[in-house]
Amino acid sequence: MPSHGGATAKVPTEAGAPRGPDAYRLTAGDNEYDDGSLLEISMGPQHPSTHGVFRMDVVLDGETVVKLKPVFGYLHRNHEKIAESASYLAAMPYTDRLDYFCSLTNNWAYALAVEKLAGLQVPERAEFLRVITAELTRLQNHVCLAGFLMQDMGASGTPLMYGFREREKILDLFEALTGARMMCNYMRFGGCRCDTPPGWLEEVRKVVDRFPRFLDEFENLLSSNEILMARTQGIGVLTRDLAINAGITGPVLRSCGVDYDLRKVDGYGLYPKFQFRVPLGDHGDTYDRYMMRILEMRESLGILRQALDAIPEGPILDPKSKLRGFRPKPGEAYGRIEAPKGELGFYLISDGSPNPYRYRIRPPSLINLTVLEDLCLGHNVADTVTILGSIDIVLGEVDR
Amino acid sequence: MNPIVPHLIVAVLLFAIGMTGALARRNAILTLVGIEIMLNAANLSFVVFWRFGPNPDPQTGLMFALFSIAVAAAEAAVGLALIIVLFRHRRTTSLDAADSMKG
Amino acid sequence: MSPIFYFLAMLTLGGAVAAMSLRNPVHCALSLVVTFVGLAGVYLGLGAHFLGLSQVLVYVGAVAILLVFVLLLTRGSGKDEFDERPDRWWPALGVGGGLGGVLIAVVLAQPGLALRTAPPELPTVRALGESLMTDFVLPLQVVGVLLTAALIGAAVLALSDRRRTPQDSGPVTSREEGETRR
Amino acid sequence: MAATLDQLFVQLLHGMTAPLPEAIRPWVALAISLGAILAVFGLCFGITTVCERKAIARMQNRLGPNRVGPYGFLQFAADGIKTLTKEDIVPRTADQVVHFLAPLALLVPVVLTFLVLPFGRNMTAMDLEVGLLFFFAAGASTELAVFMAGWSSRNKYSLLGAMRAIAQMLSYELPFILSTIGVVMITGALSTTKIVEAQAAAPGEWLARWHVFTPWGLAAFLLFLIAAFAESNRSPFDLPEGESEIVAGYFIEYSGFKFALFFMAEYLGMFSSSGMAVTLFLGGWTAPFAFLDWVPSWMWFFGKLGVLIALFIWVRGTTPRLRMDQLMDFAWKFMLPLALIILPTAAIWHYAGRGWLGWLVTAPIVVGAYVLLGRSLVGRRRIRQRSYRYAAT
Amino acid sequence: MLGIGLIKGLAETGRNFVGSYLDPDRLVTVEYPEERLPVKENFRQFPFLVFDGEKADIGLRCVACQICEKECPPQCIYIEKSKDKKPDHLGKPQFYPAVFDIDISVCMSCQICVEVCPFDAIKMDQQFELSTADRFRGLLLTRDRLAKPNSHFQAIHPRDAAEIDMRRVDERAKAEAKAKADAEAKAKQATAAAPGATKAVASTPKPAAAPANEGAIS
Amino acid sequence: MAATGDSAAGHRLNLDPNEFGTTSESSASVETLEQILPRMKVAIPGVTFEVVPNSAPGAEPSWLVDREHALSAAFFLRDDSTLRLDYCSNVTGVDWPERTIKVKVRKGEPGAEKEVEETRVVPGYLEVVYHLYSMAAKHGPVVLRVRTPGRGNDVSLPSLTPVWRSCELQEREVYDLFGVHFENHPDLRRLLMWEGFKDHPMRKDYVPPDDYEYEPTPHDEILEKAQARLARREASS
Repeated sequence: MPSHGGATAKVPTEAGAPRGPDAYRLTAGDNEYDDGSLLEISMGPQHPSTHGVFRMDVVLDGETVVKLKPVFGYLHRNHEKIAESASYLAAMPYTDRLDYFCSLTNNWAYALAVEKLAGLQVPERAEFLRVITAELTRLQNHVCLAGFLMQDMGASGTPLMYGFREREKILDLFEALTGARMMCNYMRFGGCRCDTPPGWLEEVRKVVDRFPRFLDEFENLLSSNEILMARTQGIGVLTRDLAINAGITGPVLRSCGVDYDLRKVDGYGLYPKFQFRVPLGDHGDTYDRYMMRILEMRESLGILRQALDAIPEGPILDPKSKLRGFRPKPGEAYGRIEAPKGELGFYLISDGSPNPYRYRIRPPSLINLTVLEDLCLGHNVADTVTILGSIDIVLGEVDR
Repeated sequence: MNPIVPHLIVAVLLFAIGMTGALARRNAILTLVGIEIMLNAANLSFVVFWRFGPNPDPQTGLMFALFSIAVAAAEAAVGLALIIVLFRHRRTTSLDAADSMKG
Repeated sequence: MSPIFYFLAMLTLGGAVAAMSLRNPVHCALSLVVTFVGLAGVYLGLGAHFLGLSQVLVYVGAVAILLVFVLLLTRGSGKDEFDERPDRWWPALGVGGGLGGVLIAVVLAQPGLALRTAPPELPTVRALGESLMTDFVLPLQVVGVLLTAALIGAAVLALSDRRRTPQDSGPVTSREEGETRR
Repeated sequence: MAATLDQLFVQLLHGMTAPLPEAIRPWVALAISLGAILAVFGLCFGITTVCERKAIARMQNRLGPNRVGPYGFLQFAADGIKTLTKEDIVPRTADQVVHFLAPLALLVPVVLTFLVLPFGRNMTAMDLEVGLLFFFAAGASTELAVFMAGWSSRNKYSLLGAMRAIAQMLSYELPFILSTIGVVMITGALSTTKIVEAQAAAPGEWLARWHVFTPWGLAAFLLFLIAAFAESNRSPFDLPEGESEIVAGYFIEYSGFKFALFFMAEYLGMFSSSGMAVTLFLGGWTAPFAFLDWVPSWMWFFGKLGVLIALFIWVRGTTPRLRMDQLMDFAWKFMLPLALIILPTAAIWHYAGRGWLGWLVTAPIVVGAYVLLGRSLVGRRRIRQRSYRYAAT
Repeated sequence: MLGIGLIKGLAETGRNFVGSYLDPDRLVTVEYPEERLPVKENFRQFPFLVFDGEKADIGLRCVACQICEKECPPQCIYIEKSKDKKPDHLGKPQFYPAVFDIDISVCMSCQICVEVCPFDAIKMDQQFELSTADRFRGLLLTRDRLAKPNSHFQAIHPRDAAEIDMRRVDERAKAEAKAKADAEAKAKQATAAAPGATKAVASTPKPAAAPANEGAIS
Repeated sequence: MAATGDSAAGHRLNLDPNEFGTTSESSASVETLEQILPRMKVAIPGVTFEVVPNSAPGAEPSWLVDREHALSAAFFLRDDSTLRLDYCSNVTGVDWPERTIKVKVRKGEPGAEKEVEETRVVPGYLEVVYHLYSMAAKHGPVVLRVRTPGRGNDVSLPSLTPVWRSCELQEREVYDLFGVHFENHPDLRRLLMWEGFKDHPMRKDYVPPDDYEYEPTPHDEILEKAQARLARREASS
């Protein structure tokens, strides 16, 4: 019975072992599926749970996933090519559109890469502002992620709305600081675009002070919910070795117990100055991935409090940086930060012209999707939805 | 007219239809359907005789039909399980395919 | 006889004919449901309320569902059997028709079929239950045993030989042990 | 006055049918009752959709519909007009006849279930001796309609939804029926009217004898309610629809008025099973306390119904959805054994004199069975709260 | 025990249900057309062109240098530089944009044109209700639709405007002082050379008073 | 930002601690290329290594490996006990079209050399850059470069997916956008563009089609181009 072996046999046992070409065969024209016992469905690009225009070609045996192929590119706009034909500065607003939930961290990663390329220094106040905005971004991303995950589990939108309620307050802060709620376009090479409006830091403190209450509510509602635990525990288990080998980063990586947080490892920005802990999971399943986000939010709040206490006055832009006629010397640089979704890197090659010669984004969402099939095989079709939700992708970044 | 007659004719016709189908159809599931129809025809005659028959016992006919329904349910369950097993071995539910003893 | 009876009879017989002659097995199963419902109506008309409703509950609610479920499970089971053996229909029709004809002749040839003129006193559910527990206790037990045996038998038969073992994930041991929350 | 109000609708029906000849009078009465049921519960359906949207919106800290009519309460009318005037799209490959019949086959049995519900004193449309059986028989037919809808659409998602729906409804049918057997045993009747009457306060008693006030009754009530959630495909058992997994399940290919019929059938199913829960466990139209007897009986019924509907809405606003295998596990490994344990418990309650002794004996059995079954259900999958560690730095 | 987490969740949603009636922190919804949030000062929507003085066709600060056109990431700005020079509202002859179009169906509100403009001529507007039935012409803002007075800028971005006005006044004062010094030097030369050149000296300081006033208003 | 010296031989693997001020534990694994290279030569006979300098202030030089030995070099880098570069963060394609550079060359008779400026043609090639880090030892990056012999349509490189699964999608992307075929890649299909798309858009000589934007914007050269193309097509048909 050839069709029955699929469910368990295809789960790769050895982490990182290259899988044979058979594992990549799609079903069309396969005799194996001719008897009709397997069901091939295309989840996406208009499926409600694919977080945008993602598509998975899934082969089901009953409701068990036998094969799953992600299909990308529905949102592809060749961002890299656009950036290579525009000036360094002109690429900055485009980075907002990568992971449109976290425009500020995208800004930061790009600014960091350019600063490495051109040797710019960032004034201390700007670094503080970067940390504050990045951690706020992390908060609102994780809040929404948890909400979306529950939405994928069919929770009628309640956790999602709670997440959006809190996100709204953070977006108000972004709007007051940067002028836009989502497409912030705030950071510049060697600093930030503008200083805080009067009273902004107090507003941030208010939001930060109220946030723990919300997190407690969220955990009351969800973390101990039996249905949530049953739906997520032991589902989509990612092993440590596979995670490292497949280049998984961010909370997904840490949920399988790998201590690798770029804020600690690279210590970029001012993160070495702050006290915070890196939560680690032991199981690498969907529940751990969810809990990593909840715990990281609590740590982010700690960082925010420290930053708000310590932020100095001062300039916010490197005097060496210039907006017009910015031409870094030839060379290359790879800058990376710990974005909410994982390691976001920018690789730039300059040939001395005003446009980057090569502009490359290392999108965490795309690379975290490498293991999607490994996580889903043998699980129920409903679980693929939660697994995808727990990986946390944004299609703007996956397809670029 | 004696009201028992039309009821019995319905039962007879039902039985004949079920029998024809059970003999003609090759799909094991549909053969089972034919058998169910025949059982129902029998049930109907039980009820008819209970209702119009001279038997003083008020409930025997009903009881018979009731037990018959229960047995029919059991029969359907086992029969369908057998069909599933057959399908699993032969990838078909056609009775013509089940012509050898060893699965 | 009331027109309702004739209507129900037509429904029943029509459903049965459709169930035995339609090409699509799912259509057959659905027509069978019509037969069951029609019969239930006939039972109700005869005053056997409990039996009629049991008929709906068991046949429509369980047997028909089971049928379509098995149809779905064995879907794609190949070609329509009509294409294979159209010739089987004639002998089958002959047997069925012959039997039906003989039986109808027998029924019609009995003018003196005994008839209870007064309708029997309709049994209450309580009376039914009591007689089940007294006069018919042995058959009840036997049916119970039969049903249990059938249930177990069906489960054993249908139980698949492949069983998905949930991947068990032991805790990943890690060298760096930090503090524990909660 | 109170008695008039109580029997208002009964008298009304009587007055309408009195001039008719004897032979057709019950049939006309039945038709009028059916019309009244359709009208009342159709309106209830509309109001419930609005209330549900508003309530869930408030749970989610939103405002909910607020544009049509005062506080948005005419939203259902706007929705109705919209669905009525929308184009009815039938897939070209669909099985046209079955596709057309499915919504009707779903709605008719659901409406029939209302016939045996006692809405008030003397207010049962069809006072059958086997009313409960009628309810379950009619309810069981809806599964087939769901299958018809899913299968005839020729859509893989809808087929998955239909398979899920059948498996789910078939599995929950058992605890659904078994949980009521205790009531039947205690009251000794299948007639809904008699069941309600058995729960009224006896003369001299201040508290009614609702079955929910007994240990086995409470457990059976909860089981019945959970099974009712599953039977009416409501969250957290809305897997057949599962919009995040299989898009909309069995009615994915329905649009316009047919879609509205599915929607309506779901809500009517919810009403009828809640109504049955009220009848069986919450004393139907009886007042909880003897001194409240002056309130018209139908008000009690609809009040209790409203409370249960609110519970349905509340749960929907809170819980995520189960997965298919968990749903099955829950039905077969938790609810079915518990329902089977409750049956003898009810018998013990009866023979222990229905008093403090009954409480003493039966309550531990019910609670113990609940805890043990729950633990085995959760423990086998190793579902538990976890603790987390932090990287040492 | 099974069910505790669910009951906790039910309690939480129940609390939110009640809280949404009592706690304004929970019910954050704003019913938009009737109810509006105060627009934040930094809020930006689409760019507009600032002009000084009263008349848009005279006072436009833009000199059609086309830097913004080059830097604009989605290339939504289209400028045609004038062939001739026209006096701006100070009377100084300048190039001006013969055509200045912004296609706001393309514009992504990134503010880069504002940042790169050396003349403070283009700023971000806060008007966001720009929907139109005409997809192409309606969303193409021409120079006349883009031009808005400095007072509008002062109204929507008071802090920036004050800073910029101050700077411009300073620059102008410096320029004036320089011009004056030049003129005086010239006048000295002229008086030395020929009388009757006082006309030119008298005409320059007059318009300079207007923007200074505007700055004072804000 | 402290530049870590111009000599490539002194290139340290880990990031300069002064630069970021943390990661004390990783200082144990500081190793220079000079120390690694002999080991590598032993492990992989015949490998050629070239250090490509980087003149940016960050000064992370990269190692150019010949394509024949790239796979074994990658395995070595991953499995070596000191390096343990178990994490491939980023895979990039870079297109270097043929270009002419001016070099100063000493020419002429020995003893009477003259400095002559000469133009030289550098043949074009495609390059794939891997950024490697170590999660175990928390150091990095090591930048690995592999070059194709030319810029044709069928240039190929060995796939490093067997070494790091993280290359799987990124190599597909490089294949899609640059047209580098990766040998032994388990699933080499286009990633972002659709099947049947002919060109490789990230190459420097890629000409975008003139019909990708059809909406008539008022100053649209593209519209004019598209209309002209349409007119041509109509005229020809």
